[in-house]
Amino acid sequence: MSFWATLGLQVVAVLAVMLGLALVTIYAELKISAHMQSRIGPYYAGGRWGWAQPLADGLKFLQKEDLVPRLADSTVYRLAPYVVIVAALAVWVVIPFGPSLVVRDLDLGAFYVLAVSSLSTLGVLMAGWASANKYSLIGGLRAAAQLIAYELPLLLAVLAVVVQAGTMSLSEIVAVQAEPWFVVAGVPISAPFIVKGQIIGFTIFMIAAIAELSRIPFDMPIAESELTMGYLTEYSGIRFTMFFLGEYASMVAMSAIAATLYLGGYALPGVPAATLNVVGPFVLLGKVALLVFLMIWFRWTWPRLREDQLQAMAWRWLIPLGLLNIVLAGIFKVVL
Amino acid sequence: MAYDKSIRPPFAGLWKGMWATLKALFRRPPTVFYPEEKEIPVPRARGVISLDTEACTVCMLCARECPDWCIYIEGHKEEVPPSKPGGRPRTRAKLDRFDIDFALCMYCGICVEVCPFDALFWSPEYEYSEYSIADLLHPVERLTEWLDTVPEPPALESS
Amino acid sequence: MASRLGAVRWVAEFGTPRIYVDRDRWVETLRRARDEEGLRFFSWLSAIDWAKESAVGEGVADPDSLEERFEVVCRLSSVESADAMHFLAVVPKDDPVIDSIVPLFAGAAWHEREAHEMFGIDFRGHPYLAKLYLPDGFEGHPLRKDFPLLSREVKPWPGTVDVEDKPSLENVEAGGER
Amino acid sequence: MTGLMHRSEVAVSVELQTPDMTLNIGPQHPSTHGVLRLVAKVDGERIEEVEPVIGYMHRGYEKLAEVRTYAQITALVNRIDWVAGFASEVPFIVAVERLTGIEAPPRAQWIRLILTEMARIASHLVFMSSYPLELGATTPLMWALRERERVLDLIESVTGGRFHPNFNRVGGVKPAAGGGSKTKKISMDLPAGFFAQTKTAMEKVLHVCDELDELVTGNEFIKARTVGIGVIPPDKAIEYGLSGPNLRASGVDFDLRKVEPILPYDEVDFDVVVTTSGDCYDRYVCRLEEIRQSARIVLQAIDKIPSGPLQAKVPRVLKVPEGQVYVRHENPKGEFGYYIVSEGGRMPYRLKIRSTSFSNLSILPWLLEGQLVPDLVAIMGSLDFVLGDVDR
Repeated sequence: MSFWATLGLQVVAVLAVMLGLALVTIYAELKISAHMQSRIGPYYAGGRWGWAQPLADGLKFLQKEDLVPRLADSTVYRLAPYVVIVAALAVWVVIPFGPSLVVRDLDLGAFYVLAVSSLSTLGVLMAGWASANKYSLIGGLRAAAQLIAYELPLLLAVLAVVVQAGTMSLSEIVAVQAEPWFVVAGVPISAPFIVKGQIIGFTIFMIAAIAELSRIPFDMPIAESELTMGYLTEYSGIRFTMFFLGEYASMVAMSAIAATLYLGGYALPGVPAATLNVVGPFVLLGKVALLVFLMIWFRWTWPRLREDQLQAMAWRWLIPLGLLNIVLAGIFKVVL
Repeated sequence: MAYDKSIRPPFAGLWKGMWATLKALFRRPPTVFYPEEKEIPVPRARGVISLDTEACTVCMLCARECPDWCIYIEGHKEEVPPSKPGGRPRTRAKLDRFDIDFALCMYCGICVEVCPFDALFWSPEYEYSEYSIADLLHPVERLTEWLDTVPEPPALESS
Repeated sequence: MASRLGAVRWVAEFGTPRIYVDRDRWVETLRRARDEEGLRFFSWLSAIDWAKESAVGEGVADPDSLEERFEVVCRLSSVESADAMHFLAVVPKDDPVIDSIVPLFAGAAWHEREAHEMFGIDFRGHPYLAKLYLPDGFEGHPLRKDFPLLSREVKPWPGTVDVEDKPSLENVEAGGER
Repeated sequence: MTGLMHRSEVAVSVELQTPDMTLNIGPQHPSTHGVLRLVAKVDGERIEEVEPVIGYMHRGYEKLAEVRTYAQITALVNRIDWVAGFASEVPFIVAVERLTGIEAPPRAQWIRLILTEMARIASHLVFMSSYPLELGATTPLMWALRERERVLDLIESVTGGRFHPNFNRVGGVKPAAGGGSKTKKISMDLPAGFFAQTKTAMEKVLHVCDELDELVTGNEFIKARTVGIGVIPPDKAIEYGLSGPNLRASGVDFDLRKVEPILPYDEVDFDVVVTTSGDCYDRYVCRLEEIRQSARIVLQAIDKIPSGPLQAKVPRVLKVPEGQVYVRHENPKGEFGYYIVSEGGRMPYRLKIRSTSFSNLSILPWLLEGQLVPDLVAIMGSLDFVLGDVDR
């Protein structure tokens, strides 16, 4: 296969996976939230259980007029959703679904993931600024402040994993976790990093990831009861759909990163390495589903914090903890 | 009081809430699937006003007592031939128009209450929405249709 | 107690004294009621238009007893017991001015603004006597008795029928009530 | 603030001074509960001053009442605070009863008491649902409204209306379905099964209170957002005429049901809920506990309700004599009262409505000064106002 054909195939594959997963996540959120709230949720679209509701919503949004406020900075306003969705998309490039199922195995995978995932906040800031709406502006600035506050703990948490794994390539990080840890009765047992001392790191990563995804309890950039959806206020139609899809795609992507870094990625103790190219994607998706469920569960249980409380939490607690965690990771690397 | 603000284990409240929503996830929702199954309103429910034209004597009490003047009645007097030969011809009020503007109606029920001839009743029927506000002015034909849906009054709590 | 507060006259009706004071002594009386009688809770403030001509409603039983005047009513009550008093001050229609009690009760600010726009009474010393409910540019004072209630003027009385004449007040009364 | 700063910091802050922004919150905004508009001058997210603009829902009840008979006004007044429609009918009817010298028979009074407390539960459950929503928690909304539905169903089964019962009549409660010879026989007494259903509903209401305790009351994030936020000291609360749970949360033990009952509250056993700190959290807790107390009252009342007629003897044409009377009652939101000036005749000469939310909301400019925009939402929500009640 030629280079371009392969590339095209990969792009299509990533797009399909991302959009598919985003739609499934949206459906899961609709259904789970409904049942947590003594509701049924979508029921009619698509016949059984309303499975086609996200599609129907998407189609409905596509028919809507794509409005641009008169005073908006039109170019930036139009560009912003693409930035968000590209950021969510680009993460998938380095996520390994199996030993050889990875689009590009970058040596600096962990670094790349962090860099790209924070790009979406740039899109949010663009949207907030360009909308020419005060609520949007406040929302965009909150998102930017949040990014600065949470990029550091995120980085520190990932750094600890990198220290412990001794590599920045995500494929190799998974491979390290799949290595036998100790042998019980002749059976080699492997363990993901969350077991091998990274529980603090995992917690920090998840908190920071939720903050970066601006989901409850850290959804201040959107905050519908304060800012009437913040940076999304002026968006409609297809551009709103892109934000919406991007949000859920980022959620899945972040979960995939967390699963790869802390939960052993596509590897599962007990699953033979030879079958991982087939079973691996499902193992990874299972772990992603778990994390996504956790995020949905948080969202429909907890209220929103305040921006300054979030900042205080990041700077006072998460960053010192993250630093401590790196030290611990060094110790674990020597001991374990 | 039950609400102390003392220090508890860290984030106990957060986990408690998570447990509560998790329990709710597996509970049966009380949803009624509206167009397919319908809730039966209580017999006293003030859904819509129905009219018994036979009983109405065009006395105008309801129209006058209505707080927002949403009942429009027109009528005329009619000579009724004597019931038996040689009797006196009687005059009777005949109803020409009885419209209720349900866009204005505030469902207070005063018209039903003041009607001295049992011509107005509450029906719990509620599915009479219209696309245009003007269509909510329901004429006498529609008001009489609802007469069949007037339920039996409920039994009373023995006191 | 009423004389202690400087009442012109007072009436006790349904357990609550109504104390009429001179409008020059309005603020002073309320202050003394608050400080000396323990009526610390500001309940409400409004006004009554005792105009003869009434564009709406039934008018009053004895029109000759009325003058061209407003009465500003304020109710203070206690937060320890059921004690309460109504304070009334007469404000003539041609000079509708009375002192503001906002310095005494901060909560009176909105009530005075409401009375200002609804009756056209000026509250001297009010920090911000702007319209509260009505839109900018609204003319007239809706709760004055000479202000017509448009919805009732525009819409014809639906009780007309050729069976009988348009009902007068009397025949509505005769059959109207249970 | 400046006093604590180092000199160099002051210099920086002066240099970086940014122009204030005017933020228009409302009239269409998710957390203004309808059409309230707040013109806030903000410096970043810090509010410097705020001016509430009300009147978008002003329906002019006081003027409308001047051209309506007392029976017609009863249908109007339950629309003032529609969240607790029944509770706003009672003081009006009692005021007319005082003027005419008619007293409602005991059974009618107890029915009024039961339905008033149910209205209180319904109203507080709306607060329980909307307040966490303003703080970002969506699930309590559905849970609280789920149980509120039962209470509304009960009110409907008795009165025929869920929100606007129009069930009180001068001298009692609506005795019969209509005025005709046939409908006169249809008594509007409590329908069969009402007591049993009430028991179940109250159990469910108490259960949802416990659920809300689990989900909301103990939640650290809720506490972080509400404890110490929007503190109203008792003297300020009194000065602004705050009443109801807003006043009691500030530590003022004042409940009209105890002080000046117009319904047989002295025959039931209940506690007045008073909390001390006057912050948003206490206002929340106060209301939650009041739901429990109301459920307690209802459960006692269905055991104690006497039998008898629903309405006292009332003349066919009700002539209200001259007089001025003010009757107030503990509405779910606080002191709710009607000042009726009667000059005789079938209509009041003047009706002044002392609506609770109007006074409760007037403290907002004082309370919001110097707060953050997210706290604005938390504070505004904690005052539990209904715009229909503010604007009348």
